[in-house]
Amino acid sequence: MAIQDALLAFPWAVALIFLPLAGALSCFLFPRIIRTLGLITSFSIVVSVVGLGWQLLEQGSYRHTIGGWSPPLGIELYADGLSLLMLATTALVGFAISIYSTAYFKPTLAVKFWPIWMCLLAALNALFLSADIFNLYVTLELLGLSAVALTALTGSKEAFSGAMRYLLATLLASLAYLLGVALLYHNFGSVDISLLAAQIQASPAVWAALGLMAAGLALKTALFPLHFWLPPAHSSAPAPVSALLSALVIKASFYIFLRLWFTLFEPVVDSETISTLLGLLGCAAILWGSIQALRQTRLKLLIAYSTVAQVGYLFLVFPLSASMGSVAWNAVAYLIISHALAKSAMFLSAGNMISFGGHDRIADLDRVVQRLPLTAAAFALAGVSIMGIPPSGGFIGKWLLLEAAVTQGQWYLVAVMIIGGLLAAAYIFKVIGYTFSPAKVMHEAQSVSATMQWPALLLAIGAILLGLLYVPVLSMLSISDVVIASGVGL
Amino acid sequence: MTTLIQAKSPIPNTGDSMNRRTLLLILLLPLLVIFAAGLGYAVLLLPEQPQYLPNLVIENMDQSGVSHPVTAVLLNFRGYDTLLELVVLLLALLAVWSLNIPAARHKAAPNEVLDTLTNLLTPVLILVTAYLLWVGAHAPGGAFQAGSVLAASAVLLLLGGWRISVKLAGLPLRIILMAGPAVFVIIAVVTLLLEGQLLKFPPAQAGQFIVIIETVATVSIGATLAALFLGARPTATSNEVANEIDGEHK
Amino acid sequence: METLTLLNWGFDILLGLGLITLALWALFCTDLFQAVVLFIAFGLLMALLWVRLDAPDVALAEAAIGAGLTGALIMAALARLQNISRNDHPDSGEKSNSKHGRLNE
Amino acid sequence: MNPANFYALIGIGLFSVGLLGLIINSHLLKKILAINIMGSGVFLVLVALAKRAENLPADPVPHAMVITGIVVAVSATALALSLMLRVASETGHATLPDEVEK
Amino acid sequence: MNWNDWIPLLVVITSLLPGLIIFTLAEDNVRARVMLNLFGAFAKLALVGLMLWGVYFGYHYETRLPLLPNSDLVLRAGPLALLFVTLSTILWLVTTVYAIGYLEDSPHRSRFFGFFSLCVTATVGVALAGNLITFLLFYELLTLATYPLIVHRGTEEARQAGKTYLRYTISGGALMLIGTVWLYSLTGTLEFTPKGFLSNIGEQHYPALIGIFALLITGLGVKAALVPLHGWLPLAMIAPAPVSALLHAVAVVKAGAFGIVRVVYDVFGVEFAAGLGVLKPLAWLAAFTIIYGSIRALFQDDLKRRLAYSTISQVSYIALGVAIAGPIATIGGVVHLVHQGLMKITLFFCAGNLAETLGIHKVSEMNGVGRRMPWTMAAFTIGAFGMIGAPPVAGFISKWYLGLGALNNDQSWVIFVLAGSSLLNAAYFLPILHRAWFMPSPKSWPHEHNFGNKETAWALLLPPLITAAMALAAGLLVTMPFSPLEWAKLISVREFYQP
Repeated sequence: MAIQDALLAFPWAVALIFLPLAGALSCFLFPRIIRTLGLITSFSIVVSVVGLGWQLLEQGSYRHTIGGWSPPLGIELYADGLSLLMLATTALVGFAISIYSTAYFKPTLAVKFWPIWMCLLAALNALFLSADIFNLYVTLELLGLSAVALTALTGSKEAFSGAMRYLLATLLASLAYLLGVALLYHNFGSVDISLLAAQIQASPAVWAALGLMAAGLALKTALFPLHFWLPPAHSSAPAPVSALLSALVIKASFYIFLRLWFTLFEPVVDSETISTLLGLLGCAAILWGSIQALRQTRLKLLIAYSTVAQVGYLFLVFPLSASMGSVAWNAVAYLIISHALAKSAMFLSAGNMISFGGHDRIADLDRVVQRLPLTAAAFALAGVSIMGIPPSGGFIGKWLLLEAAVTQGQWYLVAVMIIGGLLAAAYIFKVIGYTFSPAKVMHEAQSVSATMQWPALLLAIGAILLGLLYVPVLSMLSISDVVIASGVGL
Repeated sequence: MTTLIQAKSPIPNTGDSMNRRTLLLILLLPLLVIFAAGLGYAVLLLPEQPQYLPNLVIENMDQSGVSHPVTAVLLNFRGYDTLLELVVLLLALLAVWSLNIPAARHKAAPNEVLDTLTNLLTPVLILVTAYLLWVGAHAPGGAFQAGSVLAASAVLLLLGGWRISVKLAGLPLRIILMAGPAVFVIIAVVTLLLEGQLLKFPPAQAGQFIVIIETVATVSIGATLAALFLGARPTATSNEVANEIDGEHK
Repeated sequence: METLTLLNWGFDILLGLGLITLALWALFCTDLFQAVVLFIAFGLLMALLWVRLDAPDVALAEAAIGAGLTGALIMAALARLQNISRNDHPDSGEKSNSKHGRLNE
Repeated sequence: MNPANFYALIGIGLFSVGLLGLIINSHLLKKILAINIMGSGVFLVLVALAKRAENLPADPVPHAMVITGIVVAVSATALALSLMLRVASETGHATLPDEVEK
Repeated sequence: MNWNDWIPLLVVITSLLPGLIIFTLAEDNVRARVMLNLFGAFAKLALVGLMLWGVYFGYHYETRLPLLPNSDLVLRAGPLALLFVTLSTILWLVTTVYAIGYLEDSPHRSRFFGFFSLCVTATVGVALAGNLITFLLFYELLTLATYPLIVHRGTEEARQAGKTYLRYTISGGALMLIGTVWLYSLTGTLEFTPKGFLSNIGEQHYPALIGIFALLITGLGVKAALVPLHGWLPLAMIAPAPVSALLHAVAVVKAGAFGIVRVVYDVFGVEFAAGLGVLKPLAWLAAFTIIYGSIRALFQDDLKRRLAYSTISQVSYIALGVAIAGPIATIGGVVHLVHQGLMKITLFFCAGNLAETLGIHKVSEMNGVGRRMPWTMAAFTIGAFGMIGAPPVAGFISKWYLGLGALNNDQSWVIFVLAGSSLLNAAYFLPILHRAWFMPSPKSWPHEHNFGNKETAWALLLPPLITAAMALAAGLLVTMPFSPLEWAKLISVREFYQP
């Protein structure tokens, strides 16, 4: 029992931030054993998330006042169901990507990849655990810079200009966000989310802050029409990087969006119009992204545009949260996780196909997928979740969204979701279709190691199994100490 | 915002760009004016400045271990931000190095002015660094300012053609660069173990803790900024660069 | 007293408008080198402004990092940029076209 | 209308000017300068408003934030500049692919 | 939760697990594959037999797992479910044997049998589904599992067929999804219940309910190949014979028809549906499909295409029986689920044999084939007569009950439909039989394999004989307990029209 208490008392949240930091520094210091260090770190992160989860289930949401200075003077770490969910996703996907990367990167690239990747992990965890809007800004910058650096690793000119575009976009977004922070701070004299939430009421400054922060975060999340930077960056990055960009990085900024919207600005934004606007943008994203994905001839671009479309689904939560908060809420949480798993699986399998066939022209993929059954299976299963076909996490998310939409009689949302699903099916099967056509003999084929094939497959299977794990996931999500008007637990 | 997309949407622009710029300008200016006006309005209507937090800072100064409020906020009250910030700096260096910028090839021509300037300035700058670092505890100054001055002197040396010796380019340099964040992290963990809370300095020793952090950080910051200025990663041997580069274009 | 405040205001307005003009000038002049120089001047003026706003720490940081190091970085980058464009690949045009091709697929 | 508010407005002005420059200019160096100017604008808003209350010492917290911000800005700038150099050396011109300026 | 409650799940797993394992098997590992398949099939058969017995004596088998908030994944073995499960289990066993013979040393067999098992898993799941969401789940799984089978040959033609199939079925699935969600938002439950669960819904929702009915029936009609949603079926003929056999007799088409039965009886409740006035249109649609399919079949020279159109027509008997809305007609429709399965699979087996043994694909090539392959053609003949509805083959029973039911509900126009379709069936089957038995056989067959002294391989010959015998038995031994008819009566009494 003593051990158990000790474990329950252990500050897992802190570990989640400082393990990757230590990992990054040690990777930088000892390049010889860099892979081992990286793997150990990302595994230890998984362990700590389990610890944190247990802690939260036992004791409810968790706070850690840094330096013993409670807000507004100091910074506070805060973990509840939502952050736990994000952290868990990060840990799992991150671990899979780490395993994949051990095989993917040549030594000369590994030396560069691992320290930055560890920084990115630290940034993500710190972001999901932060309850302080200025601290969030710092984590956002850390996240953005490391993401850009990883994007450029490919060394192709597409990668460089993609990364450059990404960098400019993300810096602009951060500055907009920071300006919002400045306004909020000078209005209420605090940067702690819960303190701000306690005293916020509508005022020009608050509206301006809301606008700036929303715009900045939407730009980072690549919400249509602010998605222009995403396809070049995500498609030109190395496969594992594309995976983590699409699966985790854009989710981070969306997570902040969600937090601010439903805790900080809750009393301000319950007006119909803005949420409807976000909903419409989401719809546009779904349609535009899917159609673009359908038009692509390169696999990675197809997947990148599919991300643009999937981001659209996330933003449907805002018009739907009006009366059915909880349902829409669970829906968006579910979509975040299942998309993270599925999309990373897709990018990883795309990476396998490229490193096997040396290209990602969809039309010539048949030769490739025939030789990589595991990879093909991974792609197909991930596709099932992206299409939202049962049983899969994507289906449950979509089902919940549909339920909310139908109950509120928002039929245009229903229509868009269904059409988006059909389009998704179209562009997924555009790829899958080649799996069955008889493969001709394959030149310049390079074998793909199991360490690169299994992570993809396991992630995809995870996305499918998620469709049967509704109860545990939601019991996780419901951990919270604030319950706000729309019945959303936070 | 939409105009931003037009400026960036991946459609190759065929028309001459001057034309496009003027068009954009016309499209953009009114929007921007409205934007700025709205923000200005919001700023002007801000309520009285809340004094709660500043007073809180003043009250807790004696606990903070330093007598200069900004330093107190930077390294004690909001030390966590500063820790992450140091990581950002290091990360930037990692990122720049990962890009394989070809080393600047201007072999410094013997230039008396620059050399004498360097010889005169370097010691002075290092003195200034030390002063800034020391003064930071109770007056304006501190690790970042000191670090950047240190970096400035290093930059002067670099301009003078000085390069870090091959022996030091490897592990020693890396240690110097990572020392700042590393010490910060270590102290964070130590305080976590001692006080049960991250970066919670016992008021008695807070001063020492901060001094340690600032001193190490200064060196690291100086080194990092200088390295950023140099751009290319100083590597032990040249062929290492070579195979790194062909590693890039795999 | 009156005159003092007036003087202050004059100074403030001068400083503020000076910043704006420098910014505009730096961003919309055609010559890159000129732009960089103007930007550094802008940084120094910012440092001055920080002093005016009782933020000596920020002033120091700005002078040392904001103006000084950023300036140096940009200068160095500009120099290298001109190196690149001086011994530019002849086929750069073709390259860029091919890139368009790929980016827009 | 006290100096603090006035400078805050200047800050917003700088932010807008920077935004304009970021969008209009296609040369990456200009874009980077623009980002930096926007940053200065934001910092100015932060610090200026910290001195809103007459005859009271300025609020130190925003100062600390701005110092953090400045360091972050220089890091980002360094990265941006090196990326620009790589783009230039790969493509022959320091602009983004869709806004080539010969 | 005693272990009875796990049997339905076990029934699903007995084909799911072998399927998943088979994927991992090496291509040439024939023995293990066959063992797995047969083991799974027999295990399933045993379990189903057990449940038949239990349900007959009023036991209750239900597996319930959490899936969504307040709608679980429910597998329930009611009489109706069991009818379909039994059919698919038996026919799966037979088809597996047939497929093993049919696909000897052709490529990608692991993949084929893997998806084959998944396909049956989905079918059994559809049959056992205890609520609409579970039904939807397996219905979509069925779509995904059959696609690889249809495109198995990998030719461009197959790819196109697969594409069309997906266009139809995925859109259908989407419509069903909307309908289901809509229904859920109205009622808060999706549990299949005898006589439906909508009777207590307020008047103001009736328009919505009609819309839902339309959505669901359209979604199901795609797989049930109701005109005009039948476009994919003839193309899907490209698939290997065992696949088309399974597709037509058990899996896809039947899943659709079965779904229609479910929706009408267990979601809306037949009286309620009749009250809504949605059954009449369904009946007309079914009738039209029956006639249309038969007419199109007349003009097909390709044997499998002719059979395909015949399927389109025959399956609509089920919808028709349901739509007539009366105990007797229901018996007719439900029992036809089994009878059509038995007869149609026989016909497809035979068509497959002709193609494999003699390379015959067209009706016009079948002259005198009866003398070359007497057993196969005997089976074919039985099937054909069944389709026509000639006693004593099973088909007669279904049509008889449909007619009676129609008369009982004074919808005499149905009689004409039945008569007309019977004539048409005769018109497109009898010529085949005539060619096969009475025309002189040509010098050489298009593409003949030699199987020594027997007319073809045992694995190919036995299945059609067995199924033909079953079809005959189902017609002759109608009064035996556990005969399809008796069971259908049991269903009609227990589930839909209990006094």
